[in-house]
Amino acid sequence: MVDLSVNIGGGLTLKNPIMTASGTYGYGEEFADFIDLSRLGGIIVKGTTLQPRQGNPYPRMVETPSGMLNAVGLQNKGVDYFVKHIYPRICDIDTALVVNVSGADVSDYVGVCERLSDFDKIAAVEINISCPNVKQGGMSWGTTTAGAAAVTEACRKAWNRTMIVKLTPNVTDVTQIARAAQDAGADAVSLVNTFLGMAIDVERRRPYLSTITGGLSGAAIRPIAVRMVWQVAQAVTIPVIGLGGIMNGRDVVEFLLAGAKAVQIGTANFIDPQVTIKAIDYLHDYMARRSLNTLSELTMLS
Amino acid sequence: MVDLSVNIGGGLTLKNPIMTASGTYGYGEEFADFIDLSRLGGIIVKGTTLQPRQGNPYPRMVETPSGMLNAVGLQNKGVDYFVKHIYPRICDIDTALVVNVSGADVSDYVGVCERLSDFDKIAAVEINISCPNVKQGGMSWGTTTAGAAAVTEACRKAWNRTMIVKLTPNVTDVTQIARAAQDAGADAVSLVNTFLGMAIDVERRRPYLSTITGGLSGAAIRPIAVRMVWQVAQAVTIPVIGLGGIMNGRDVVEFLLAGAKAVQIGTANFIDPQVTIKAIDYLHDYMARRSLNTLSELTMLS
Amino acid sequence: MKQQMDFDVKDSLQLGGNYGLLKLRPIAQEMPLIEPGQFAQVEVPNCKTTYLRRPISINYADKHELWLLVRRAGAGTNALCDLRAGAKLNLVLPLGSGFSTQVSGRVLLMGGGVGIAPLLMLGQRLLANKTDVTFLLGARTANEVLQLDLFRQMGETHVATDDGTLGHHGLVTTHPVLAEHFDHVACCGPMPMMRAVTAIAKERSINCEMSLENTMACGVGACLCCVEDTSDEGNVCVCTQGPVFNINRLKW
Amino acid sequence: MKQQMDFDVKDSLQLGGNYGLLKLRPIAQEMPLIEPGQFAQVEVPNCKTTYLRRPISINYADKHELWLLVRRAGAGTNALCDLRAGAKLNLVLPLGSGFSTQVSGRVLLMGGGVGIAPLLMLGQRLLANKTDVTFLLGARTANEVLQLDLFRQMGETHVATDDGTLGHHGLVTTHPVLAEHFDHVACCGPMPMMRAVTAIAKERSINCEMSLENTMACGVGACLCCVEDTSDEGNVCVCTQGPVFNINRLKW
Repeated sequence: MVDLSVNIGGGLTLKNPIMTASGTYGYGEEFADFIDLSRLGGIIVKGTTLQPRQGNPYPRMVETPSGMLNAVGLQNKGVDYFVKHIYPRICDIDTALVVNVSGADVSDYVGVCERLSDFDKIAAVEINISCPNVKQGGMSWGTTTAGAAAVTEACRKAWNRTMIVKLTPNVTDVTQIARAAQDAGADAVSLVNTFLGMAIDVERRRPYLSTITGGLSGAAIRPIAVRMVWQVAQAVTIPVIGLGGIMNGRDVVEFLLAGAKAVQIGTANFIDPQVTIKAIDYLHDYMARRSLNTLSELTMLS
Repeated sequence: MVDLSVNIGGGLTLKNPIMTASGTYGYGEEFADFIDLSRLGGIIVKGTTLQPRQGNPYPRMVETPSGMLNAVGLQNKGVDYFVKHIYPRICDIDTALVVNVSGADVSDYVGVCERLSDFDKIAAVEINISCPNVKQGGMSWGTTTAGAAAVTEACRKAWNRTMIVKLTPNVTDVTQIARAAQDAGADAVSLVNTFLGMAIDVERRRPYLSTITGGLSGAAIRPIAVRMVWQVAQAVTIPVIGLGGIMNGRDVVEFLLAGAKAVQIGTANFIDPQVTIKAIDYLHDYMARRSLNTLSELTMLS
Repeated sequence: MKQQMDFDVKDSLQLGGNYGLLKLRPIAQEMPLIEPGQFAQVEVPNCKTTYLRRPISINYADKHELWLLVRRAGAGTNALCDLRAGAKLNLVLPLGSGFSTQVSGRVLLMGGGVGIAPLLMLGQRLLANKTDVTFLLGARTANEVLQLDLFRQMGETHVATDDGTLGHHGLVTTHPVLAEHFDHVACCGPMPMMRAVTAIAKERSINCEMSLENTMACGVGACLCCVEDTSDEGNVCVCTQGPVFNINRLKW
Repeated sequence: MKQQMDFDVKDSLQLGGNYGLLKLRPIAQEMPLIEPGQFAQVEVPNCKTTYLRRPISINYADKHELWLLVRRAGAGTNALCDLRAGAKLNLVLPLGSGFSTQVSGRVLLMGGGVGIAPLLMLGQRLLANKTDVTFLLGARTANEVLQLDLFRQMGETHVATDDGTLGHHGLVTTHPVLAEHFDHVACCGPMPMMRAVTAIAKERSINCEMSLENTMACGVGACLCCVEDTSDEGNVCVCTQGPVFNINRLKW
């Protein structure tokens, strides 16, 4: 009997550790034709801000070796539109609904959390202090312990359900930022968001992206993400949610062995819209073959 | 008439901007069967320390998506062996001979520089404050401005030819480290060294590397390396030498457009031992097709 | 309904030096209904340097087969063109919203280079809807005027080549037939051509639809990478609200 | 001299379910002289998930062709086994230092699984040097005893299979022929087998060489990734000082 359920903090239990990463899965609906969304451990909807945002100009994406750079810049219709028009459509999907929250200054983050708190079927918020594609806020909060603590502490007062803080890998020591988030009241941390990167079109002698730099995601970054998850899992006591370049079930197991309690699959959904379900099935078989009954038994051997 | 020569600081002019990266090209000799070494802009020999080092236990390498992790750990026979037995064999290759210098504490770095200074055909040293695979020293020097400045300043006193300082990308703001190296007397900075990463064998439930973590190199990291080179090129006045995931001539041009004066090709030599020559030819043709006569004309268009 | 499907490469033809035509047969699943102008996200199974799928316009589809007309534009599309009969190919389809198929008056379908791909299916559908169509096909040179025979079978077909080796000598947008009256134009081609056609259509207030090919990642409206700035809604996904847009939504 | 060479895949055979034999013909360059036990760094042209070359022991080589015997051990080797006649393959070769070919007394060549690959060439060379050889080949099961006919043609050949479907029932290291006297043993196979053989050889002070297959990146002694800890020099590159080592250098 394999039990894949896992508690990711703040009393939230997922039916399995596979979630979808914010900004790569829309609101879940976009993938309803391909998979049974209720099989997912959770869906983290795209970054939501207090006011509507048009995001950055096109072009926003360029393919790189085993990865891609994006510069979407948090395009979304704002939290009011979300709760009025999108939430009603997706709130009954039988999975943990998590809203990724972004903003320029602290009051923006708090405002979104307050607005969301009336809606019971939102299981958790993921506080995004790591978006590399906005001029104000975003990643700038996540690169210092003070910034991470300030946003986390303020959101904690405005949100009493599970609060995940999403960390940026673009730092010297991610464990310090993770500890700051934990000490400021985070129930869990998720990492890694994208790496700040750049690619240049040598024929046109111009950057590919309208914003010059963008966020690198995809299999390319997985070894760095696994290392950071492994470091943070030893540095904090709250659950760690791992992401960064997961392409299949094997990669999910790699992150769980590194110390993650749950994972998020992002870019891989673009390549295989059914990757999440295949990963859940792989994890179940992997556990069963080894007679592992719960995820707490899935640890490194020494 | 395309002139590919370039000055990389301290009065050192390379015949072209293509060098080989330390730790990936041995002492050059290993590739003599494949290419005419005298066509290279420069050869940066493997990390040399004051005392001989056995490096880390096997296994030291694992392949990752579009990249590889290594944990060699500066295995080398020490500077005395180098100057006695290796230098005489390679000192007459008609290319810029650069020795990569590593150590645990400052006196080690200084000692190596002093020992090398008697050997005229060493055109430059590359001070490695960014090796992720040694317990003492290495990267720990390159993650703080104070550490970078301390090593650079001390080596500057012991070495009066061109001194390149090799930077680690595992920092929040690489431009601060670059400025610290510049202010402490570096003639040039080279970046990026490898990213600290990790990979786990899910069948054996153990890390692949004996050291658990290792340095990630290869095409996977190129977008992050290009971004850092672009940032540093705007932050310092000394020449920037770009490296990280260069696989071909197109990638060389990408780094030069990002602001690098020269480049280093590393991991790609494992995949195509003739990649350096092909890249030099590509660069020459690229310039000729566009009627660019000197590298100073090879800039981004606006 | 969108789905992920495996296909056999039944036939692989090299066209005009720079193009490939892949004729695919579904292996297990039934072919979904496909609208003219829709596209597929095509996995590139045989290329080391690509990571994402490639969005390819659907050239032809019926219950039993599906055609992809591919231009060799880079490593990924080269690899697709190099696929041989017997290879397997995974597609996500059908994606996007296509061309209007209920149109009245005199209709011109205008394609440049590989942009003629969706017009084959569109022409067939319009004829089935008893709508007469005129085709105007442009290319750099004669042997790059793709599938000309198939278009001629469907109706009046005009050709323009940049080098004058076939039909009108010059850009397709300078072809004399454009001086005639049309009530509706459907167009797909290189950006300069589409912008020029948009200008002509706006000036003569002709109802006109363009098929865009913005750089895409997901193809299903999730990542928001392929956006086009529209006059009514601002940035919208080309992969879901497009690839076909009425020019009155475009800020060109 | 080491070189980078392009080859045509002349023939591609699937052996024993889990192995492939690629018969290659050089396209332009002349085949270099290859010593038994040397290897090639093989590019994997048709696999999206591999990045580095794969070091593959050379099974056979003459002026006109080169054989690679490949075990399906992962994505890269699977892709190599899946290559079909007509494909192109780029190799860097010859690499490493091989087995001793001037040996005297009674000689045993011992291989396990795909480890028999270099023993084919070694046997041929020893016979050419008028040295009689005995072969002992191990595998999990009968149809994985590779190239058995070719070995039998060269000399006395013993077989052991884990499941007893051919020859001695049990590990190759438990085969009765090992009780006989041998002056020299050349061995290649899985690590447990090589360690067991090393123990036997050391105990009976038989001169013995092992072919290692440490994980490699460059294959030319530049990156120092594939090191083996030796009793005389400490960490040395398996790709240059090996892959063949006399057991008196190994710390097993």
